[in-house]
Amino acid sequence: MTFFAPFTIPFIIGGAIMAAVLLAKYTLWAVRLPREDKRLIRRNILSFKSLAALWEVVRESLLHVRIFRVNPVLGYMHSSLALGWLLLIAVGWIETVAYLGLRWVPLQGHVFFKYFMPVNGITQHKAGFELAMDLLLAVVLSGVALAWIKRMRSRIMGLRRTTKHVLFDRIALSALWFVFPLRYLAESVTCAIYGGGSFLTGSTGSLLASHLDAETLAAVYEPLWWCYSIALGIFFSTMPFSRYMHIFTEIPLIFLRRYRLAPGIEPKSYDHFEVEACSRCGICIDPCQLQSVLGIDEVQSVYFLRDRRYNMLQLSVANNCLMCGRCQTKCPVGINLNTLRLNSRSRMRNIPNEGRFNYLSGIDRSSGEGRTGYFAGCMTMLTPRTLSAMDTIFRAAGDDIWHADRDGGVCCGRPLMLSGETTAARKMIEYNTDLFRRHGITRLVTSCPICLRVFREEYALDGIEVMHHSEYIRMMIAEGRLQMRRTDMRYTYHDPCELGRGCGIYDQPREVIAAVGELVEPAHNRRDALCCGASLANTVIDDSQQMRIAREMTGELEATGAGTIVTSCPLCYKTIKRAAGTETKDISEVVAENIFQP
Amino acid sequence: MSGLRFGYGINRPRAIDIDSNDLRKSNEILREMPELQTCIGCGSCTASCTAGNLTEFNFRRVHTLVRRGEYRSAYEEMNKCMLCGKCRLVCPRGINTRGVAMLIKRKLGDF
Amino acid sequence: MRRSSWQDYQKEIADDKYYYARSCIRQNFFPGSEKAFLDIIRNDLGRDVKDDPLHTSCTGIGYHADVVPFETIMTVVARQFALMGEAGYENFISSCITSFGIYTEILNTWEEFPETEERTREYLYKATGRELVKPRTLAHTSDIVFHFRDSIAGKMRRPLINVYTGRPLRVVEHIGCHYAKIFPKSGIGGSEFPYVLAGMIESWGGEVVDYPERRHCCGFGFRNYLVQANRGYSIANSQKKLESMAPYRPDFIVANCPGCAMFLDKWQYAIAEMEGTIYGADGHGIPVLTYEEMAGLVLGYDPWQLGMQMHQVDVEPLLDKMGVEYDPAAKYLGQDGKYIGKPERTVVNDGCQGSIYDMKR
Amino acid sequence: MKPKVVIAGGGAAGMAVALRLERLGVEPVIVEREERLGGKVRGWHKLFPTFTPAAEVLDPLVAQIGRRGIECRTGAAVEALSEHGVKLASGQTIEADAVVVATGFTLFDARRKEEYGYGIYDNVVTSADLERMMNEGAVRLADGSTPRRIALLHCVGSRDEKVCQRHCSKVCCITGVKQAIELKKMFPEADVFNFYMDIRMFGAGYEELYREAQQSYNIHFVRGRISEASPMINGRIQIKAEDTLTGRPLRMSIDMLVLLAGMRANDDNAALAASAGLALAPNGFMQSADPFLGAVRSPRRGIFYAGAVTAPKSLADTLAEASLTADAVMDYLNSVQR
Repeated sequence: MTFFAPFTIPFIIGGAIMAAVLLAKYTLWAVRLPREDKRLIRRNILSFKSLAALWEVVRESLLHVRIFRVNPVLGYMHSSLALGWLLLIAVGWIETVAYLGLRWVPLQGHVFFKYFMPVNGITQHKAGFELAMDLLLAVVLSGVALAWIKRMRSRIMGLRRTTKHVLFDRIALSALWFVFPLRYLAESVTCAIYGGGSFLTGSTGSLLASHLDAETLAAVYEPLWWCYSIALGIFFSTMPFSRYMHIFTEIPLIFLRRYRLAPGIEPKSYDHFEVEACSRCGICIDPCQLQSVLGIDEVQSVYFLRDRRYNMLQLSVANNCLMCGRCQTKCPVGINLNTLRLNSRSRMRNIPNEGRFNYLSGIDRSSGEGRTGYFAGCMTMLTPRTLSAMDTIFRAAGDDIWHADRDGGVCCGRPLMLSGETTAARKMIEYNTDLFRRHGITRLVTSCPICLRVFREEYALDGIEVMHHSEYIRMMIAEGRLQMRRTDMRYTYHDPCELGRGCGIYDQPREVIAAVGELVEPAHNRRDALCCGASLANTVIDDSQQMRIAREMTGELEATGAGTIVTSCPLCYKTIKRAAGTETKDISEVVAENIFQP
Repeated sequence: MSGLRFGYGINRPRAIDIDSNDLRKSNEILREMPELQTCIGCGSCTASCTAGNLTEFNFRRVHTLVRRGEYRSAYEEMNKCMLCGKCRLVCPRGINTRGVAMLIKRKLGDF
Repeated sequence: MRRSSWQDYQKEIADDKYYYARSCIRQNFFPGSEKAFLDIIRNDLGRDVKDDPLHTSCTGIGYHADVVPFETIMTVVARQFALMGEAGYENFISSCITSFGIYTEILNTWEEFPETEERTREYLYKATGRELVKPRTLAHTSDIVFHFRDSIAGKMRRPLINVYTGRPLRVVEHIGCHYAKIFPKSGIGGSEFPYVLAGMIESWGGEVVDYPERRHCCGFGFRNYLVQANRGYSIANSQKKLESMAPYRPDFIVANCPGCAMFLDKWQYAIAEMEGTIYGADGHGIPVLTYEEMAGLVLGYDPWQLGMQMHQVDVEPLLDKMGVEYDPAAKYLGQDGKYIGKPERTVVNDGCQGSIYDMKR
Repeated sequence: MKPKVVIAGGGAAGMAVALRLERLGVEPVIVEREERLGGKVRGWHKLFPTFTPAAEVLDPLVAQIGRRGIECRTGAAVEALSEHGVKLASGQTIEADAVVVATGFTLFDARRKEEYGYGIYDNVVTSADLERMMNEGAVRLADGSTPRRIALLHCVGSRDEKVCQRHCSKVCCITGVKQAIELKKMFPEADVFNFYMDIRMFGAGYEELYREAQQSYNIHFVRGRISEASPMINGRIQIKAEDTLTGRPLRMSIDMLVLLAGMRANDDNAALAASAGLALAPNGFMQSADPFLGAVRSPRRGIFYAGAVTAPKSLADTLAEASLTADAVMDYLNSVQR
């Protein structure tokens, strides 16, 4: 038995193309990884991390646990296709082995086993195999059916919007849609002619045999197998160029991520694994406030990754993002969407310029003496109530403060970084790091989450404890250096994106507020909190669009019925003040007003 | 030319000559960001400017000159901006000032 | 252009019996012009004009350069007026625009602040023993020529017509700033659209060219020229005017101010040497005439008698266009027929000055 | 017998006062210098800030005057007045129980700002000329072509010490914005520049229109006063100004210069004031008895003011004030009868 028939050629070609392209891509990406990343792989590959990665592959690439959590139907759709197909292949292989023993069979022999061996002589468990294969096919077909429904009525899957695709996607998608119905038909006709099959192919086969004559069945038999093979061939050959690249790419990604590889603010080879692991499921579209409030629907992460992958990324798309991180928390593949967007901006806009910001040299406008440094942040200069509240708090806590920017400081560099001017941002970072070091502080408090984030992520401030003022206040309360007077005020709290999703600080401000009064939560909070819309990361939307986002967000805050809206970011504070009718305060004000002095 | 030395040159006119200025870039910038035309020249942006606190950088002046087709050194000047965003918070016309800074650099720089 | 607004600005101009105050600098730059004025007024028009050797500089340049105090210049001016009174005249005419501005300013000051007049009268008497007599009329000499423009037109021998084309010559007129910009009512036609030179040009057959920088200063500006560090600013102003008028292809420029005529003429040389720019046709500059030279040519005076060989920009192309008969060989021969020397070839007169003179000699 | 009130001036103010008085049981008589009622508004095309055709406001007023049979003496100028009536230039007198002065303003003669070349260069027009051109159906340059670059200059004859007009004419800013939009609508390819010193958008909807002009019509606003206008060889006009926001001189060539001529005190004010013993404000407009409580009363009992005779006013302000005037007249008539 040679296991060859002419109709298998499309499948063989398609499979070969897929294998070659995949191999080429992964090899190229791996070879181009920076030395640092390669070191990480060498160090970790033989550790339990690989095992953990393997388990994650099973959970995420096959079972799609995270998608199940977002929406069970959507999860079933993904896992029925992924797991069902894998099991079809696996059981098919076992079936082959069960019949032929452990001998070499070409790939097409496994795939088209039913064709080559329509009446196989498996003696034991034959009915079981037939049943298993039919069951798995039915599961996969149900997945395909759900995919069709999703295309037409996405809301059933909890998605308000579904992804718009490129040409390769459409070809691959169409081929995929046909693969399993064609297999079903081909196998059913085979059953009709030769018998066999179970509840699905078998009964369809009997039905066909009773309605059609043998000649007709014989006439459609070969063409159906051809079509099945062609559909597979088309799918495989377009797959590496389409969204379905994610099927395989997610696997190396999971391993690499377990080895601690991550994207940075400069693009690098590892990014390919993240970018091509995007299945364009579209889950990131709905959380995006640009979409839900403003109806902007071509800039979301899924489109960003798509455009980046096909080298058609426009600056207007890259720049049109609040970088609030809401989509990132929902991404089932766990792609670092914000970092990738940042390094895209950097690639498009960063122009190294040695002379830039030379005017910073020799400037030192700091004042005061103390081991604790206070970096208010540029925006905080426009919220003087926060400044005076912090003064009160520092005084009450008995802390001596060195003020980094009381008389106007140098920006932390995050805004430049957010707009892609990475090299320029480095100058700010160098300047401020040097300033902090020169004044020998051991603790750095900032009132601006934007600054906080860059201090933590990009500054090398070993030996300096970097904290947000909400953390500082909570610490002072815990240490007993600040005593709060409880009131019967009702507060609600807005999580700033950079503080919450950005730095993971959710509890500290809440604990501080709870020390003063009652805290009521808005509909979206913590990891789900809405962005205020004024994000520095977005330089495309205009003032009125910012305000529409802000009003939507403050609407939720006001719906809590709280008397005061509290936040802990000067930018959010300014925005909420503009958009909301309710009294708005920075957390420091709330604290400063309610310090208990015995 | 005999290249005689007179001990003085001919001063260049200070006038902004709209006729000889090429307004193409300026028009492109205004087309992308029409709200820049709504500037009433109040100077809040310049007054609040973090970079302007440390240098002679004057955002209002630079973008006004650019609108008049005076591009010389606008890119270099705009590069003094730290994009910190204070100006956008104070602008009474709600102009996307950071977007303006980036747009001017994009149109007048080399990228 | 509808140029009727000049009629709103009229002033009294005496018809006869003038006391003539000369300019300090004109005899150097346009030495034939004041002589031509006297000849025209006396011989062609038969009027009485007193050319008094006793009068002095009005010290206006010193005044505008901040080295002569106001009290001093008022006293100097009072002495000129006293001399006029002593000579029995009451119509004061000035050859210089700066002086004219000074006289106007001081007469107005005396009117607004009579105590300054009293003080000046006292100073004058203490210093010279002379008695101040205020003139009945004050005019610039260009006002006088304007006044007689029709009489001159009646005796005209060569109108301002291009003899090759039969079309009027295109003339750019430039009025000194101090003629009417300080006191608009002191000039014919006011400050914005002065008519004093335009009237002559139109009466004598020419066409006035209006151009964007017509009202702009020539750039002299006293301290702007006198201090070398500021001179680049001075020349920039003339350049701005020349750049602005050049597209109109004027046949010549006529000015009524000593400094303006000089700067518009001489800066053409400097600009050509510095930047190689020439504003006239065929490598020539644009000839710059005084209004007396213009009147003299119209009345048939010999160009070399009018002193036109002393111009920086050669006038021959203009003379040819007007059909003036002249002896090229006599250009650099003085009154006694002796060769007075000729200037070096320059960028602005390249292809003209050397060739014509050398060839025809 | 009905009391009789003479209203000097048949513009918007005079007509509105007459209509109100007639309704209150008074016999008003309008004396109008021109042959037709309507005053300055008659020459206007559309009104700011709504672009309402001027006729839509004026025609109903004129029609009502006719319908109610209010007596109008047109073609008759008031030469002198007192609380007992007016004397016409023809020598005729009209006796009355009270007199309302609604003689309006005089349009500033832009020729007085000679440096702008109005009346000297073609294509230098005033805002009133522009309205007339629009009423006649077409705005064209003198040679019949369409302008590619237009400048509107604010404050011509307003806020100008040099022409003894210290006051702000109040309506020119918004007129400039309105006309700029109209010009831009007519000539979408043209660049329209407003040269201003301050933009004073005091009325309802004015600021919004200003913003619209900037954002939707891309009308340029240059903060600086044009210092002079000169002709160029290609027939255009060169203007010079300081771009005060950049602190540098600016020059440019334009095809059309629109001078936003201001409102000056009516030329007749001095004579009328002298004849009745009234007072003039320093800017030449009629001085009211009191700026707050007696804005429509003259210092002399029996003589009242309406409209722009006391200060520059918009049409909306004028019409609103007319009722105040009628009210004040009624108070006076009642007190006299008692």
